[in-house]
Amino acid sequence: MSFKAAVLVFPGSNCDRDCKVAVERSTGGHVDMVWHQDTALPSGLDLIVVPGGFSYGDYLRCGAMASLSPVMAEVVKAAERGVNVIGICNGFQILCESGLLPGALMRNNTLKYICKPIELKVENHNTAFTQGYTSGQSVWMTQGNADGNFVADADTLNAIEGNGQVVFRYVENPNGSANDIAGLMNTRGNVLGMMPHPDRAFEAELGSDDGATLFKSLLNSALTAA
Amino acid sequence: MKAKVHVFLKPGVLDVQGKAVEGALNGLSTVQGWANVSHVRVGKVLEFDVAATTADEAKAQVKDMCDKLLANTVIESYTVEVA
Amino acid sequence: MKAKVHVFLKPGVLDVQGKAVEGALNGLSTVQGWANVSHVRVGKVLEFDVAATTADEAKAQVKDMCDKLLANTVIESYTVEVA
Amino acid sequence: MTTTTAPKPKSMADYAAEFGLKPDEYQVILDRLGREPNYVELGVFSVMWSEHCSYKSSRLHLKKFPVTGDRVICGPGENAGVIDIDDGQACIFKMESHNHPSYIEPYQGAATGVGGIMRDVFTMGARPVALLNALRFGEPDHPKTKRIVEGVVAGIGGYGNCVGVPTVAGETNFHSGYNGNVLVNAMCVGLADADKIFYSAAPEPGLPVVYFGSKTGRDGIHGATMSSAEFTEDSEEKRPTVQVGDPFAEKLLIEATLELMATGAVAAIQDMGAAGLTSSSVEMAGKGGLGITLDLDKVPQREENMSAYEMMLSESQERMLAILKPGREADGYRVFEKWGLDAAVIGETNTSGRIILTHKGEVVCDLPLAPLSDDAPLYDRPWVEPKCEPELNLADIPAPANLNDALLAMISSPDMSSKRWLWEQYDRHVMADTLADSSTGHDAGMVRVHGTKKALAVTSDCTPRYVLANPYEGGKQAVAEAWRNLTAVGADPIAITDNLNFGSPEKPETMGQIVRAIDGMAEACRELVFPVVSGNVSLYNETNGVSIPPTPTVGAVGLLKDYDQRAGYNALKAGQVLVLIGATVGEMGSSIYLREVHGIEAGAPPKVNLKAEKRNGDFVRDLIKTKAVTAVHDLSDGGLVIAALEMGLASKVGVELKNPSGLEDHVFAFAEDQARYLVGVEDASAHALLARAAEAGVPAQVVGLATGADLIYAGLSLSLSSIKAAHEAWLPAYMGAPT
Ligand SMILES: Nc1ncnc2c1ncn2[C@@H]1O[C@H](COP(=O)(O)OP(=O)(O)O)[C@@H](O)[C@H]1O
Ligand SMILES: [Mg+2]
Repeated sequence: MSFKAAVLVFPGSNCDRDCKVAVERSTGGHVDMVWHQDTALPSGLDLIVVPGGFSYGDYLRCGAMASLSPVMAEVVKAAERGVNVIGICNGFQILCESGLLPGALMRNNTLKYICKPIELKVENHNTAFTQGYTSGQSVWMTQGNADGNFVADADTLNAIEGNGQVVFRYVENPNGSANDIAGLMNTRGNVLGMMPHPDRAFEAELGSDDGATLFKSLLNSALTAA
Repeated sequence: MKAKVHVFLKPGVLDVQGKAVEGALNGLSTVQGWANVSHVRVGKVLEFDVAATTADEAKAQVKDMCDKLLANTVIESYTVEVA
Repeated sequence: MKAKVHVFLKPGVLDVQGKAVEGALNGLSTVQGWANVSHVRVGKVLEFDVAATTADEAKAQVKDMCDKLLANTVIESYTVEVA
Repeated sequence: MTTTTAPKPKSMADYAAEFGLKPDEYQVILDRLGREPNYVELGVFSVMWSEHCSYKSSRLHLKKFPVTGDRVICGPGENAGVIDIDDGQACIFKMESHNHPSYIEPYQGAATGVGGIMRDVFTMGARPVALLNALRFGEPDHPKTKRIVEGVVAGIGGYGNCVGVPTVAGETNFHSGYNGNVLVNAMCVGLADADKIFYSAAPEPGLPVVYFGSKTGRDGIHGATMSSAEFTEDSEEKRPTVQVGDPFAEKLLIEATLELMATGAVAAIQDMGAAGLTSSSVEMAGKGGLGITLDLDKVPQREENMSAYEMMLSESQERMLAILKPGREADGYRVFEKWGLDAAVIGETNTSGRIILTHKGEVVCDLPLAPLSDDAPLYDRPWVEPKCEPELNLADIPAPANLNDALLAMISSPDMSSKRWLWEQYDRHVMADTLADSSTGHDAGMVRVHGTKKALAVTSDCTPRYVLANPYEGGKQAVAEAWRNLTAVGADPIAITDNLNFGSPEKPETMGQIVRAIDGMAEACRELVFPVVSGNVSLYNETNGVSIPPTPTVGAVGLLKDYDQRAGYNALKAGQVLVLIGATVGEMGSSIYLREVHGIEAGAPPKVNLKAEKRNGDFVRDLIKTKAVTAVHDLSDGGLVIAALEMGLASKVGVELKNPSGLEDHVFAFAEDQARYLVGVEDASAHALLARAAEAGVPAQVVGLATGADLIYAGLSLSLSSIKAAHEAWLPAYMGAPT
């Protein structure tokens, strides 16, 4: 079995190629690029990646316009069928805007774009995305965003915590994100959104290869499921 | 018809921009006398033309745009004026 | 007193947000039916309390705040309401 | 200049003067045409003959630069320079200034500067892969500086981040000399296949001319002539409508342009930069020896009732002009529609040798092309040998009261303090090929050549205080430092781009700075085999008659054939000894030490011995390539102790230094002698390394040891953590203070 993934491409996406390369090199799998206007996804997908960047320039509100594109309607259906979906950075914002994940991402409390390597704690390693990590493992990835400050109302936050939906937490909160949340999944556990970039941390010379473990975890999940 | 939409963060959601503006205005107060500013909230305003036969129809459409695109109702609330 | 400030790009200055929102509203219209929207402009709105004895005094102060901080008068113009 | 509508009573000669044309220049136009130009034609002449487009004051001297070499595919004259990086791949790069716009509207000025330089690179077929920026701000206490820093940095980040090209390196200075004229120089580096490079010359008549990108508005009309004029008190009023950058449109433009090129439909292409549609159409037709007709009614317009004049001079951003191969319009439209870009066939090439514009059914401009370029003014401006700072007597250089305090004062000064606050606002990792950036502890940024073991090293350098003190030596030094920075990461230096920022060339003293700086740069380029492949000149950077310090910024590119053989100053390990490569005689003139510790800005800058520079650099590079060393840092501002502490900070290990030189401690510590490097090497290998140096005729001596968590030297003793705190505190504190 060969791992099969799709990376969405919106006008203004700029980590689409990064995601393709990261998935290919980490899993040895095959990755298709899927245009935002497409009304069908490739069949037999193990993973859908909603990449980072600035879809529609992030004008108006990050991820808002992209969430309305035809392909996102297909992603919602696929997620309902249980296909694994990961949204990274702008992809996380798009997933929240489309309602696949709870809460919203607001302007960083520094009011600035922040680009830096960042330490995360693996909060939940019992997921398809994180089974290759150990519980509480410290991992390094880089982040780059102006709107990575996760917010949700108290009830939602309680539910998120109670369900074990927090997958990654910041060791040092860079932007005011509620409960130090860096990565979050849906209740079913097949949709993950995260602000830090595993797609920029998949080879040691990039400063860290901790992100590769995430994609390898997905490969292993696919293998066990098959 | 002219539509005007105001979008603000809901009360209870920390308005970091508003806070920063307030801090900046207050901070200038020694020189400028703006210590008298409080409760700053920063929002977005959109103005546009919308072709519709009645104001009610236009308003309904603009509300639909707000719900689907112009505002994120998880954290934002909006008001619509049509004239 | 309540102050409300609207800040828009001056006419002639490219409004990239307005352009993108309009494109999205129109372009997504096959799904949503918003082809009827045009001339979108996106601006900022600020609301705050300002302590002053008269509305005129408040207005003068808010204008000063706009010139110095709230608007970038090189490319933006603003309107002030005080109530 | 708000010349958007023409009040009637003025004569064409009046307008000529208003547009910045000199009376004799206007006379040449009258002679060539045999008639008075009309308003549109005059506009075309004035922008084409502006300093910005014609290089009329600098052209003569730019000829001194070496512009050819084994790896040069295309030197100056095109949108950007092109070099061969093996395996059929090419690197395309250029640097450009956006000084005036950034002073007037810092965010948009800087943002559109980044956008403009990227277009120069992708218009030749390259995908942009790295950005750099060289910034010179006024003194921190100046009332405008903070707002400008805030805006410029946000603008650079806002644009580059959105487009998705990593900003990997740069430099930032503060000096009162830039109070009225900030410098924002942006550089873009791109990658292309060597056999798929696109040029601007129209190849044949009868081809469609296609406009694509954003619509044309009234932005920045006369920007090119503005940027060739000095500021006066009221020029902030006279500004043209500010150009606003749309990085989202730029991202779409990059993808559409590269996709269009891949279809094979493009015969020639050129971005619309300064002087927009005028310079792009004139240059494309002119370079091809052809003619061009444009129907301005077809130009996509953002505003109503735009005149022909406004359309031709608009500097609206994110626009391209392409000449397509016969019958390939459909390929174009397919691509433009996919990416949601405005596009139109607006004209055709022909054999007329003229530019003919029609608007609303009338011919509004009919000019022969030849005079626009051939007869462009060329000035051999009078110049005088610039005043140079005298050599300082070492004995006159005061020792500091306390070495600890001296060091802390230096590293927390605006120029030397960490620029973290700034570069953390730049996406340095997008594209997932960044090996080294502003944060990693390397003398140059490094990005992998995607999918290969090769990497490009990039750097931007100039030390304005040296150039001011001695333009010739300072010009040499800028090139040498760039070469050294590339060397220090293990790259083979290949070529440079430059951005010559000076005051008014009409002043003989300033012209002398220009001439002598170019002389010095040219000599360094020759000696170091480091040709100039592109560049930009920004003159008239002065306010009320006071000129900026001469600032010839050098942007350089090097190649690593295998990035596993790379070095950084972050690789020092406890137990390694520090070897100083290169000789120290004690150059203290115009040093950071004198300025920051004693408040003295004087003295001859360090002499640049290019032979030593080459020999020492080649030696260090060889050490890196043979994996004899991986911890390497060049010595520059602040000298040895600063370099050692930067190594220690980046490598998280303390450093104990000694002074085996015979020079006084403060001199050995802070002298800024050139052609020097610090390398870290295992104790056991130090001897072999010194022997290898001796054999190569390279001065080398052991000066220290990596150990502990402190910096120790002579009377100096400070913990790395206290140094780091002092180093990183200034900029955030400065920017965080209430407005
Ligand atoms: N404007 C800037 N943009 C990006 N990086 C910058 C900028 N200014 C300084 N830096 C980074 O800060 C570090 C130190 O700069 P500098 O002292 O000028 O380096 P050097 O003297 O080694 O050339 C470098 O990594 C440089 O790239
Ligand atoms: Mg250096």
